[in-house]
Amino acid sequence: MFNKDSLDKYQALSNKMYQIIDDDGKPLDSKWKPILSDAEIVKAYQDLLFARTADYMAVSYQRQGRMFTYPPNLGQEAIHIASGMVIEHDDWLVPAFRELGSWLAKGVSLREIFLYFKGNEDGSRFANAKRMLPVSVPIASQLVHASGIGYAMNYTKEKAAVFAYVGDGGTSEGDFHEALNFAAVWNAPVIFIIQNNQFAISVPLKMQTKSINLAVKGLAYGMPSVLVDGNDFFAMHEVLSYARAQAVNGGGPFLIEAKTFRTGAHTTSDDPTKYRTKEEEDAWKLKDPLKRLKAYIEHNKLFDTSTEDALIAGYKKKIDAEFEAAEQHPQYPLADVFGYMYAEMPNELKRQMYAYENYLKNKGAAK
Amino acid sequence: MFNKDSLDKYQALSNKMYQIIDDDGKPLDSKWKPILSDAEIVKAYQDLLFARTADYMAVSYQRQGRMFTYPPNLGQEAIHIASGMVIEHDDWLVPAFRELGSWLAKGVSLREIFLYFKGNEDGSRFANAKRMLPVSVPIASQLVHASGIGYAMNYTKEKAAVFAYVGDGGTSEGDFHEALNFAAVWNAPVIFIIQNNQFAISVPLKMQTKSINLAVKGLAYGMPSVLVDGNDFFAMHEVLSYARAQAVNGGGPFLIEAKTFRTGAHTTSDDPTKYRTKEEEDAWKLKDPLKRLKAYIEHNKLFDTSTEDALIAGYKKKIDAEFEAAEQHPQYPLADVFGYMYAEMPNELKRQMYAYENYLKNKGAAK
Amino acid sequence: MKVMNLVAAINDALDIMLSEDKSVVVYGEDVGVEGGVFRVTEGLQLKHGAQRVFDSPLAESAIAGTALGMAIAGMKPVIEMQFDGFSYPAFNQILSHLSRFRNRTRGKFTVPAVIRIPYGGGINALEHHSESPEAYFGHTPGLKVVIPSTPYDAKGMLIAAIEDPDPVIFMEPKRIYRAIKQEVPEERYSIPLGKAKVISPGDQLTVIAYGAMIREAQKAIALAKQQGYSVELIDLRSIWPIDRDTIRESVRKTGRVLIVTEAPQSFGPAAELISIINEEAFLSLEAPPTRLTGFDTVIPLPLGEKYYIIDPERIFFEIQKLIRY
Amino acid sequence: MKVMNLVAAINDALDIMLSEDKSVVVYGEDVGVEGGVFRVTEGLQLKHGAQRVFDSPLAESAIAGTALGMAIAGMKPVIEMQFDGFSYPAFNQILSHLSRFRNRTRGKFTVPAVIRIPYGGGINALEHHSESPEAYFGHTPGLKVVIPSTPYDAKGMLIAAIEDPDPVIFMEPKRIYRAIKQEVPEERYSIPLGKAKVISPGDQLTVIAYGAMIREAQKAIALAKQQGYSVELIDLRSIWPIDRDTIRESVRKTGRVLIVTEAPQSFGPAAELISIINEEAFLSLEAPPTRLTGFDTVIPLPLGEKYYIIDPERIFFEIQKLIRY
Ligand SMILES: Cc1ncc(C[n+]2csc(CCOP(=O)(O)OP(=O)(O)O)c2C)c(N)n1
Ligand SMILES: Cc1ncc(C[n+]2csc(CCOP(=O)(O)OP(=O)(O)O)c2C)c(N)n1
Ligand SMILES: [Mg+2]
Ligand SMILES: [Mg+2]
Repeated sequence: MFNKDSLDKYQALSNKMYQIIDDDGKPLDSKWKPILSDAEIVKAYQDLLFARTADYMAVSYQRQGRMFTYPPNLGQEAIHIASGMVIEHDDWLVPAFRELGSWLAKGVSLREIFLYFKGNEDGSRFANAKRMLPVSVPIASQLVHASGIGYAMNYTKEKAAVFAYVGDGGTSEGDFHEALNFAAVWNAPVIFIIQNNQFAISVPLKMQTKSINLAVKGLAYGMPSVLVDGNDFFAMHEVLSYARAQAVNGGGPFLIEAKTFRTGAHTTSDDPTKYRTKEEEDAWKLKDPLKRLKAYIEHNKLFDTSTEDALIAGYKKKIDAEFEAAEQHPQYPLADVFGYMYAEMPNELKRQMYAYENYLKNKGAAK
Repeated sequence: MFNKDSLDKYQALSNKMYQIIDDDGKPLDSKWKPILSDAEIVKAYQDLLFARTADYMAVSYQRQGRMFTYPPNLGQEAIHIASGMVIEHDDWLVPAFRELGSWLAKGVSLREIFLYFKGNEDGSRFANAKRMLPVSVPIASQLVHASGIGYAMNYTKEKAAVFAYVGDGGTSEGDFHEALNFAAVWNAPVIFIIQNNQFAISVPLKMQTKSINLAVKGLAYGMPSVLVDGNDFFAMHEVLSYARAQAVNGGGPFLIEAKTFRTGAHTTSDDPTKYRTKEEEDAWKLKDPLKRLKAYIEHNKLFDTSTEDALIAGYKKKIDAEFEAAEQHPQYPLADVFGYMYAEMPNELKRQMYAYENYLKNKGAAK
Repeated sequence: MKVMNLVAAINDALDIMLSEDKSVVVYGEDVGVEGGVFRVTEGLQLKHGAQRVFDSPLAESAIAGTALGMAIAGMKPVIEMQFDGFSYPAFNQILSHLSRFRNRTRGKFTVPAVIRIPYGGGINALEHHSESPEAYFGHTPGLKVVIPSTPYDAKGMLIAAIEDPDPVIFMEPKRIYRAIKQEVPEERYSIPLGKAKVISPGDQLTVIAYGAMIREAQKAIALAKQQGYSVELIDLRSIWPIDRDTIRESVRKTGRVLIVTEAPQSFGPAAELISIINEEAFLSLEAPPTRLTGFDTVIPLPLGEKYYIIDPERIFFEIQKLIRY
Repeated sequence: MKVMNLVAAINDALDIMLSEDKSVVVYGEDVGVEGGVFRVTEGLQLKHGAQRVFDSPLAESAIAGTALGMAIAGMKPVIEMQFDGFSYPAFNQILSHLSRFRNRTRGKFTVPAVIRIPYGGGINALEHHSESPEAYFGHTPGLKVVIPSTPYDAKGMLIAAIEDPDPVIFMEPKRIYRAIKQEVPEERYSIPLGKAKVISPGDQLTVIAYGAMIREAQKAIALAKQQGYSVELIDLRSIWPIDRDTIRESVRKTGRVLIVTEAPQSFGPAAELISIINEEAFLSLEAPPTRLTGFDTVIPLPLGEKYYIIDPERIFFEIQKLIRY
């Protein structure tokens, strides 16, 4: 189990990666015992399976032209499911845009997610997801928000943590630096999770930074940081659990580099064959997080995976239903363009809206 | 002498500070031999004395109301003189705003510096200073320029280095992060010099960052970095020499944290007693760079410092003459407001300038 | 009542809101121990504690971005950009997030933050310390942008800005920070944002200005009065939204208007006002709505500033030209 | 001659300048191996090498700031901001440095850099991918800001921008990247920056637009023609400086003008044009110069964009109203 000593053992400069199970789902350390119950592990597996199914279907909806650009999660789901299990109801989730499993765990509905990627802001209402921020499109800009929320949690003496996501490319932005520095100076309970999926669209990590890994960047802020196998559900779960526990107990911020691979395209409008090799992709397939967790579950007979197809069939129905609901969402009214800019609509906006309504009324007539 | 092994011995995480002489000018290591000739050391001392004298006088000109806001260099001059000796004619100097001695070494005239702080852009022409950039007011923003220049030096295969300055406070800005990352990824020959003078105006270092020192920030970019006694001329000179040599030989960027103290006020409009104690100031007085170099020179009888007053008297005449020249500078013509915005003045600017000239011609008449 | 200058009035407003509402915090560069480079926050840390009034690291993007984080978590941050020119590193956070979070989340998250920015020229400062960036903010949907020109307005408008449920850019004409003294009520009061104010009535011409230009315009109008001209002066006070009613009423009456702003001319604040006047009072115009603004140049260093900064004589010159048009 | 769309024409201009001048380099996010998310730089790295056409780390402030460094060191960087909304992190470098280095150093250091920015809405994109920030740049002294609307102009104006000794913001209407094909000379030619172009003459009303709005305006003018109206269309092409001569001449002739821009209304590009028209043609105006612009709101996500984006029918509606005024 990951503990204080592990921090030294895995200190970032050593470039050692924290890992529990190998590519075949076998614990590297035979004496290792999971901190999760069998039931919880099975749940994690099923959540991962669900998230992956939903992700697959999102891509196909997009292909059918029923949704706009969508960023696939394939290959990175262990990170999302692990953080989803660790994050508490009162904790904050500050997403980037590629953490589907974490959003679902926080209470976001697939209907909302689909609605958002169909191009409607209503998809960011997150009616049942407490303290879940909207997708952040400007890379790394969300991290400073996390630091500010962290300050607020300290200020109000709440025992709540902030989980903030960013990608490997995002570590190059100035806001990454400023956010981690502020969080450290403020001793804010923020867990920064770098999903190092090796690419920023087409740009490989080696063109993004010359540091030996991304976890070392925490040293610049005096922040504990660790490199973790992001495709290893157990490793991620242990480190996230440790990070949260110390954060809410006054330990301050924590940086996690989750090493993973974006198996799919950057978005549905991207073609990875332009910038990476089949070999690279195949090598990473062996580390697929679902495959590894599934193997662990089979070795330990926690769950009869042969029943899986029925399970997936059920998921698909559920997901389709959510998508249907998104497609049934009411038409986008003009009022929604103007209605949410301010608490109370200023006269200037009313004037502009009325002028447009007036045009709609008279355009036919005009001729 | 600082060499490759020193890099390991003084690796930033060890928090060891590279230092040659103690507070009384005695080498810590009796076997240490300067890489500079006696004459060069005396010259360095006199340059430091000159820079300090000029700095004192700048402050007094400002007090007399003959100059606007000015940022004193007192206490940080060893850094400037050392870099001034290491920087070559074809190297680039990218200043912040508190490196008077380095500017002078690069060929900037005091007349120009005074003119600039009297409020005239002509003071940034730097007629005889090759590859010397103007003062950069937006903190840390100059560092990305240095990285770009570094790329250009690699691109044109020039063996020239870029010396870029920033303060301790400046390390918190996003541009610090982006600049060092770009320089490292591009293997650009840039020597980043952090003048850690303990304060950013009134904000002490401990409120600026939680990192054990500022040199460790280099680890985030895989950049060699070292913590140096910035009040020790010899230490600064050795590290800067090493850094430049490796930079122009394909070694890439280098980060130096020069630990020093701003003995004077932040600027002539600042009152340090509001935010720091007499004890702190007194403690640092013992480490004054001039005092330490002077002691070394006296121990080694390199120069009869009793003749110093005459020397200073001469400096003062020279400095006053430069200031006079600045005061004799031609009036600021209207054309200078418009004339340097573009290579060729666009009609829109001509229109605005003519309109104003027309006003000047007719304002009396109008009544 | 107590005689205050702008600095004192702003300090008083912050003190009142800090005392009244525990969710209010004040931070930025040097605002704590130092009390701000202009002493606007002097004494506030001592009185309200370092958890509520504090120095941040030197990074404007994070100052603005963390304010958003605090705000959506229920706090009311009042942050300071030390100078106008140093608000630019925070642009992405202000434009992309503070101004948009309410709309993006359909009202789930709101950003009751205030960004204080000392702005404008005329203080013999270094470059980047004399900027007038209000048009950048005025062009950014989701913000309110206000500028007081008197201590009385400064106190009431800042309290209103802190009360406002949405982000407010509160720009302070640093040039007149200590130049204007006025009787200001000691109790708490607020002045609704978005309303211009007719400072002095007139019927031959309307001058619209704000911030430090008000004082210059008043001097010019005094000169005009000597010539027997009757000039109306409007203090815009709100850059976005703009109070069309007050402008319409005035220009329909006078038919002539001069707009005075420090900011560069092209795509500047005066252009928006001229457009509004065309929309609201075209048929009443007896002369082209005219703008007297900064040049499309960098504002010069102190020795060249005299050309750039608009003085009463220049305003008077334009008033004459317009009335004689 | 060769038939090209905007993407091909811009690619061709870059290719020509890279071939002609070794000091030219092209970099930004994904412009190298990938050839840009819009494929504008496709094939250039292969042809000119990774030292001259390359991917940078993901940081816009540094992309802009390093371009300044390269430029003052004698190079001619052509950088790309991947999308309009991602130029905001680079604002401080663009506003505080690229636009000012020549003036600050009295001409010692100059910044012959070009910043390419695909901009505008109508592509069903995520937030921050559909912005029209031209007014921010137009309000910034020291920049030139240009926007082509045809492949022919795109090639000639980009070559001129790269030749220009000062920083040029080159905005590309991404919505029509592939929508418009045109015969374009294969050889090198350049089109002087700062000049508007009369696309179609008319004498009852002037429409001023640029970028993707040109095509919409042309459709509207076709409708107007069916009603027997004679409308002149001006492609502004240069946001700063603005070609006052072409505008003056047209509006003095027509007396009526409609300005069509995508950007938010307040403090937007149309306001500057209306002010210029008041300055240049006040006495010829037969109707208030009118603006048809984006709203003062965030541009909506795809399902709401239809309200925000201006279509030919709406332009035609305003044309009718103005001519009947
Ligand atoms: C400030 C900013 N610049 C550029 C972009 C365009 N963009 C979208 S995703 C992306 C790459 C992000 O890479 P990374 O941070 O590694 O996250 P990943 O996509 O790999 O999950 C880029 C450049 C953006 N969204 N924001
Ligand atoms: C971007 C920016 N923000 C704020 C300021 C105002 N300011 C000028 S100097 C300074 C402190 C700089 O501290 P440091 O980097 O340590 O340099 P030092 O003054 O100590 O030499 C500040 C905040 C500025 N010039 N630029
Ligand atoms: Mg990535
Ligand atoms: Mg300092």
